[in-house]
Amino acid sequence: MVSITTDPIDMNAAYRYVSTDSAGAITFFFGTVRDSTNERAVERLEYEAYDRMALTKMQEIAAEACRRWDVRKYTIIHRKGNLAIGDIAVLIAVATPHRADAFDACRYLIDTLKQQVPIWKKEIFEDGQVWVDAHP
Amino acid sequence: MVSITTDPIDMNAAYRYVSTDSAGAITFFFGTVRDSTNERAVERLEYEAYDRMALTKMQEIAAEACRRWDVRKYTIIHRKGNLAIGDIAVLIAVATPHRADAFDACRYLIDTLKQQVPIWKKEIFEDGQVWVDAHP
Amino acid sequence: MSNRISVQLFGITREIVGSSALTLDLPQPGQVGELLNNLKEHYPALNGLRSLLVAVNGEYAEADQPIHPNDEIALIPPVSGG
Amino acid sequence: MSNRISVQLFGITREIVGSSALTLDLPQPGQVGELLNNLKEHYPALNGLRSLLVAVNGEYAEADQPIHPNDEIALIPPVSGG
Repeated sequence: MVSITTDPIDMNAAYRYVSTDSAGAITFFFGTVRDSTNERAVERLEYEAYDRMALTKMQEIAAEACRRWDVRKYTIIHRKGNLAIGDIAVLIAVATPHRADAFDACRYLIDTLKQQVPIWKKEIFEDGQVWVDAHP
Repeated sequence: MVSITTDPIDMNAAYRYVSTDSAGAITFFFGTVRDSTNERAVERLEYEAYDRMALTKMQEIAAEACRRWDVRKYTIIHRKGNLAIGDIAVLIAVATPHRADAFDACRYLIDTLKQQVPIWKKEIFEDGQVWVDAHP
Repeated sequence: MSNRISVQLFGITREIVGSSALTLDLPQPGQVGELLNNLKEHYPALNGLRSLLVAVNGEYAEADQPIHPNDEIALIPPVSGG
Repeated sequence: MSNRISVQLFGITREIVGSSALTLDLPQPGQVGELLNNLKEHYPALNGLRSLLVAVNGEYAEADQPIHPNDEIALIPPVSGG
């Protein structure tokens, strides 16, 4: 299950969704809004998504993870809109019978999401704003 | 923070404990009770701990993880007593500024816990019981 | 004969162009590369990006991919989700 | 002269011995290796374990480590937490 939402991400709902009797391992990765970038204080973040394509890409990378590892259940939830320090921007949850697969699949999903999924974030500082990674 | 408890593990309390403004990544590893081992149906598990030494060892491996990676907050919570299918036996949570450290530290903690921490589990099947990994 | 296409814009490309979508005429049959050249000419700030891709109907497209009327076109500046 | 020590037992060692603790006399100064030999002689099923360690005061101990009165001693069969 993949989704993009403007609401706060509910980790309890994600856990209920991925937990399954055949799983012995569940990994969660939370991407959260950090208070600084390169020692510059961040005030908040704005996330923007090309929803249609982002959902398609998230489903593609999830399907690839299911081919590579024994994933029984997964969810990828990405938030968009204005986020404050400490907010959860993304939650990836993976349930597998054994733990190596849960770690490998979860890490693959977040690494590949960051490379391929059309979602953008802007860091807002006290004295300016920067679209992250936009420039060389 | 490390603990051993007979109560159900509270993931929300763990999240509140590890979340911190300097963290951009939080990983959770849940070890859960799987419904089968080598295709044999498991009815439930019993966990037993040498509490004093288990807590000391958990603190030692956590201290080692903090030396190796930039861990800002962590918690290791292990449950003991009778656990049913789907119950959470262990939750490890790690908060770091960047995600590679969160994955590496979390995986180190669960791998090392399983090697060094004096906690034992017995699988109860319909027709017998086995202390896991006790025999060659 | 030309092909009027609409391009969706996100993130920094939306700010460079000053709009979340723009319409332009592309010689038919147009290709993704021509579209990119056309846009970079009109909006030179696009050349300063680390990368700039085009998605056609929700999939990343190569420069020689043709663009048809009614295709859903989007500019994809460097992504930074997560 | 002997040294009366108490040994805590967990998991399968508790079931083999039939008790969560046992007391035995060890020649003084006793060592971890002597304790293990003594226990394996009295409870031969302990020889069937994949490993059997001794913890002294909450730390894994080598065979030549001395055992003192009032040390907290525990048998550690193969662990399986998580």
